[in-house]
Amino acid sequence: MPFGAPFQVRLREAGLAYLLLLPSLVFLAAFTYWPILRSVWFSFHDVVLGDSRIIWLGLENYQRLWDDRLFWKALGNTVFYTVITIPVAIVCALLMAVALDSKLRGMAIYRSAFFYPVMIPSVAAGMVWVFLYSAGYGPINQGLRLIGLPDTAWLYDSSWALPAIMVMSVWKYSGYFMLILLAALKLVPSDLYEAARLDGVSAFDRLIHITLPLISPTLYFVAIIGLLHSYQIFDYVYVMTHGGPADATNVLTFYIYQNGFQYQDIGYASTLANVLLLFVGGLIAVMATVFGRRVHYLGR
Amino acid sequence: MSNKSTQDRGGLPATRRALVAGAAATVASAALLRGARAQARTKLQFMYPVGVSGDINKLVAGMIAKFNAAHPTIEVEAVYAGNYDNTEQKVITALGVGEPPATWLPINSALQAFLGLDALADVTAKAKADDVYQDFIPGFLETCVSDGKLYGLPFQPSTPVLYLNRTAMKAAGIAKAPETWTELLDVAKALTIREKGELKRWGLTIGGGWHDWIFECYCRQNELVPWTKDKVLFDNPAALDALEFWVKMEQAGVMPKASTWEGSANDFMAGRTAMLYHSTGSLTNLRKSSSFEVDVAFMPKNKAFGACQGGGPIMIAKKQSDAAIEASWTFARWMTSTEVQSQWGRDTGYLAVRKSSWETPEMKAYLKEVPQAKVALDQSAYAGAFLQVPGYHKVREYLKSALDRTLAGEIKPDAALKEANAASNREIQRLLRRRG
Amino acid sequence: MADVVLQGVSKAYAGRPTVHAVDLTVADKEFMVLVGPSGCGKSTTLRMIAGLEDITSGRLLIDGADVTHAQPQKRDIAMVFQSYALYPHMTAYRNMAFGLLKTTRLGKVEVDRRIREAAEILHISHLLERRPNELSGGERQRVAIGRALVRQPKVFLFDEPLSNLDAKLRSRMRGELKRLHSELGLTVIYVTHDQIEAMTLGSRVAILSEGRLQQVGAPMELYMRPANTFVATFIGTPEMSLLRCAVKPEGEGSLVQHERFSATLPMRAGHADAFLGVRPEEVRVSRPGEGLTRGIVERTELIGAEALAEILIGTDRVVARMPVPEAPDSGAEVSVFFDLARARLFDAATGRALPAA
Amino acid sequence: MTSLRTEIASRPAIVALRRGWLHVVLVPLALLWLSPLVWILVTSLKARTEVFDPAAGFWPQVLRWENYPAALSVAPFGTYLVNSILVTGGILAAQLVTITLAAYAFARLTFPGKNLLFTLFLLQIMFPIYATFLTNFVTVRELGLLNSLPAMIVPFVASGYGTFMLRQAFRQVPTELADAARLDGCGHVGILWHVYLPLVKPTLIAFGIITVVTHWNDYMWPLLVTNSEAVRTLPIGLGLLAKSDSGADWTRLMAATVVVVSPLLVLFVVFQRRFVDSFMHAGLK
Repeated sequence: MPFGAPFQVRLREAGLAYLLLLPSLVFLAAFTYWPILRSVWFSFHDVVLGDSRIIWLGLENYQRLWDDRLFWKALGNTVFYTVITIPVAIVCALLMAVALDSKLRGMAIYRSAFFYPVMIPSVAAGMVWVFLYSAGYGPINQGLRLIGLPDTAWLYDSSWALPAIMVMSVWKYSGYFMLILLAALKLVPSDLYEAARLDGVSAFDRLIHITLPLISPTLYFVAIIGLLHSYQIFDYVYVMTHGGPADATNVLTFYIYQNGFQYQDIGYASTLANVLLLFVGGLIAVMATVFGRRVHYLGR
Repeated sequence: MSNKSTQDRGGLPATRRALVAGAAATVASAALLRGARAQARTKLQFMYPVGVSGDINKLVAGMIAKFNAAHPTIEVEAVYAGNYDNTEQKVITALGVGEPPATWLPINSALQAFLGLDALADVTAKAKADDVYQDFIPGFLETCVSDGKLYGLPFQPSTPVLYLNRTAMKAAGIAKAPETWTELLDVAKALTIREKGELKRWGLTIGGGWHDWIFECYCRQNELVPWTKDKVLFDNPAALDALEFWVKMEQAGVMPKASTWEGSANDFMAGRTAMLYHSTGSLTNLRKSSSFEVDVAFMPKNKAFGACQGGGPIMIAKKQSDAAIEASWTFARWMTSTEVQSQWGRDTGYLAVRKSSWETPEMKAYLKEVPQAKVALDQSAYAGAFLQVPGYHKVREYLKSALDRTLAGEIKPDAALKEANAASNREIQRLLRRRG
Repeated sequence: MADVVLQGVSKAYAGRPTVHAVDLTVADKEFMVLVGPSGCGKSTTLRMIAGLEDITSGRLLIDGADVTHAQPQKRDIAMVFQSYALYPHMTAYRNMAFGLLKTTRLGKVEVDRRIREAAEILHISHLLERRPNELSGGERQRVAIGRALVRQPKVFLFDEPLSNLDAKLRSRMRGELKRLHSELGLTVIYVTHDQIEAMTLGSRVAILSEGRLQQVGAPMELYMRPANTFVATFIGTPEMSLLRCAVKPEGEGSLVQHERFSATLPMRAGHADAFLGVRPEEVRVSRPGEGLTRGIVERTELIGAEALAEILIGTDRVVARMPVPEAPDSGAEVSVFFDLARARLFDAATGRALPAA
Repeated sequence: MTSLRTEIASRPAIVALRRGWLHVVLVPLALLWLSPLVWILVTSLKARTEVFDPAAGFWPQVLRWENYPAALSVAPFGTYLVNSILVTGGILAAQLVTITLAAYAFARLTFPGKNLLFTLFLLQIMFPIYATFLTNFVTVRELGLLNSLPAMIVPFVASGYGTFMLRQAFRQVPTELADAARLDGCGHVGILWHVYLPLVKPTLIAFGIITVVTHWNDYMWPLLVTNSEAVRTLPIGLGLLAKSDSGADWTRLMAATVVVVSPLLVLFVVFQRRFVDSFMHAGLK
């Protein structure tokens, strides 16, 4: 049996592999794949929370979606939030990490100062920032007044409310990204910097031409994490603005919540959820093709 | 949870009456046989939201403990369920799996939603056999009535009221609260402070997030109830007139374009706005957290005084045994008894639902100390139920969006209301179609 | 008797063969070196013996038992890896004890005794409580060998164990390995790409190329009588020079006809196109006028006491080794002698040695 | 090279200048970042009227420690704390098991469908519960898990993200170590336990931090699937104080926030060097 034994070995290895994957797969199937499939199925029906009857609608929900002004607004808000907040938070985090990537006195204090917002529950953080953002007595406006800027009712103003939440997100997550980037920076061999310094390369150019390429896999990783954390905006919207004023902060996750849980309109909420899935999936695909190839990340 | 144990003891597949008898017998025998007491207790779940402040959780827990101590045959478990929306969602979910809580406390607007799900026990007969129709304040009772039938007992009604910063008014030389829209605008103008073009204090803020509720009050002040059982009437000229008045106040620079519910309360406490439309339920917090004297007034009238009910009734699930319904009724009755209501009103700022509650010595003493607490009661004579239409949640969002966008200058008032009206009625129709 | 027998052992990845039917017998207490350029299949062969790769076809016998498909730990072998593969999170002591505790039922005392003993032999007794990252390359190497020693296996497998050491340390470790082998009487299979290492260490050497076994034999045998041009050029530095010529039988020997000379060799061979193989020390250079043929010195190179000269003879080049004073200048015309008694012939078509051994 | 290095490093003036300049930038930034925390702490000790009184100044007149017991009496925070620990710990423990097994399979075993399955795992990274909470809620309800601790744990037992992170770490372990372990008598489980897991400890810690922070603070999902106090977690307790219609009760809300945040904050401050090192050695790439 010249071929028998290795085949058996391979079979045993595959069997073991499936066995090891089984626990994960069971839970993934139940709480990721099945919900996704189900949400697609729901989107073709009239499903109401608390009512067991399910009525076939065909594409009616999608038609509604197409005509739904608020959906487009929420989608726009989601896109705006995501494509601005993630890069800004990453740049902030990168600058912090670069600044802290040297033997500074008080390192521990700086690190803690930048990281602690990550650990504050988003409910609490949201409430605190509602206060900080208040017009007049709010500390932020008081600070701005010191440098001669006018008072703004950040969360009452439909053009400022979403940016205000975005600023808070940056505060909340930069420290997290910073920690990851800091770790990556420490792995960049120092002789590269020394060589560049001997060549008379400026600090800025060193950052652009040495640091960034070398930590690009980590940057990519952080961008993915950032994308995942951008879902957290639900908590802030829920706590701080409830989607207002004038729908300025209504984002897809919140709109799904409203439709599904407030309006009990599961069918339509599922339709929205599918759009969100497509959006996130698409964004990840874009990131993977734009950056992924360059940083050799997901492939192998 | 339904009272499965009782049902089992009642045992046999029988007609309802037999079941009642069986259950009653069980209850009675349990009362006699102390040993069996624990098993014979009817277990009830009561889902409630927190409408006012953190203490409610504690207050409710205390009340429930008192009730349970006084009723050996009934055991109530109180479930804090988030806000009104969360509560409603939880109840509806539980209804979906056929295990509703015995009682719950939704916002009164949800009446039609629950009736649509055939979820509510009709308590008309029980109420008639009791003093409910005599002692409850009619305006409050009305929020639980549909087609002449009573579906619950009002528990914590509220209306919006006009909060005033008395200190600021004195400083501006204003002696009395505005009574009409015109006066409101004038007072607001007088109370608004700008320095070098920069705003220091608004004259008036309409609490955001629930401003659709306050808007309905404005409609009612124009003698319009902007809804019927199966449609809304936002495109009515009386509603348009109300919205145009809001726009006028905004353009006069006395009122912010938008606010949030919690934020506007903060603004008032911080002296950022001199007048505030907010729930009467906020009275205790506003009074205790402000560093100035807080006064409360009727919402100014236009053609008439008008207000609408916030807050909620205790509703009782239909799909449970008669014994459980009976126990639930006992609970609802106790929660709305003279003493409990008097205490609850004083603790929270909600309005006691019974006339007799307002006559208790404790309440009288409290009113002497806090005369503002009486205003909402007096105003409730002009109050009706709030937006009791199917799909009221979505309708509220349509209306809020229309109001917001109008004040933000994105759309004209008539176009906004027309759009909200059409969208709302489409949604109501959709739900009615589903009900068949 | 702990001999290792490979019978037609082959390995194929995804249907592509990488090791072709290797037959090899490693005798008890023998130091067998597998040598060949990178990618020749020597490491794969070793890993198949270890059981880390499955054997696609063929049989493997260790101590007479068929272990072709046995799990590694059942084969009673120990292996020293190129990177040492010491567990970074364990001390040297734990590294050595780990496998022993896993594969045997020895008591703690016996394990400790064996470790101390091995440490003594390897002079690492003072390093036992250190972790690998606190050890130098040479020390790690010793610990890795120690880990193999304590197991007292039937066969030791070494996979290029010295390639990560610097030149000086490498030659010292070579000496140590040799000492260990002879003192402890171990059966060793040792893989390297370094032919010098192979020649100095191996009691026998097996040469692989492109997955095929080319020749097995004692180092001097391989050096003197390579079985083919591959072995001939792989072994020895600088490598053997090959001159293209025609061969035909002549009397007791053969006549070799090169484009620039002809000569008679003492061995018999048939008619053939062939290469005449001469090692540098078999080439003698003198003033023009004498010798077998003439050549032009293309360049000379001084390596310590000796010099190497590359000489163009017609279109072929030969390398000659000589004492430094005798080194000709480049460009000079010289006479060239070959030590024809030691020269060998290879079939130009197959590369095999003539006459076939 | 070494001499050059020392030369550059040994110009103390330049180095000091550079560092000084960094502090000039970092100190204000750190203060900016810390200011909300300072505000939380200060407010948690104020009287209610002080919060909004512009004349009251920044510091409380009297430190009102009683805000803390008052805040904690609003809800059974002790129970919430236990539940938070159980839920977060449960998720972490379950995830460590599932991701270890799965990551080992992806990193070290060959089997048909490997790439497809790996893509399926990555799919979960893209679609976390916030995208599928609706249907997940329905599922959890159907499983009869509503209002129980498992309801807050089960959706998070498998982690595509953790599997991915750990697979990367496993792949960085030299194969020779696994080979050595096999020769030392280890099967797959032995290799995993004795070699791989000890070597990827930093990654496990880094992942642990991420998981703990995420689930300790999660508000939405626990709120959706729990009803009774017996199974609720700390952020819900905060929500009780925060989400009232009359405006938050600031002093007590902030006191409760301090209580909820403290365990993680203290852990971080004490172990932060190890945390950073973990992130470093985890080599997140």
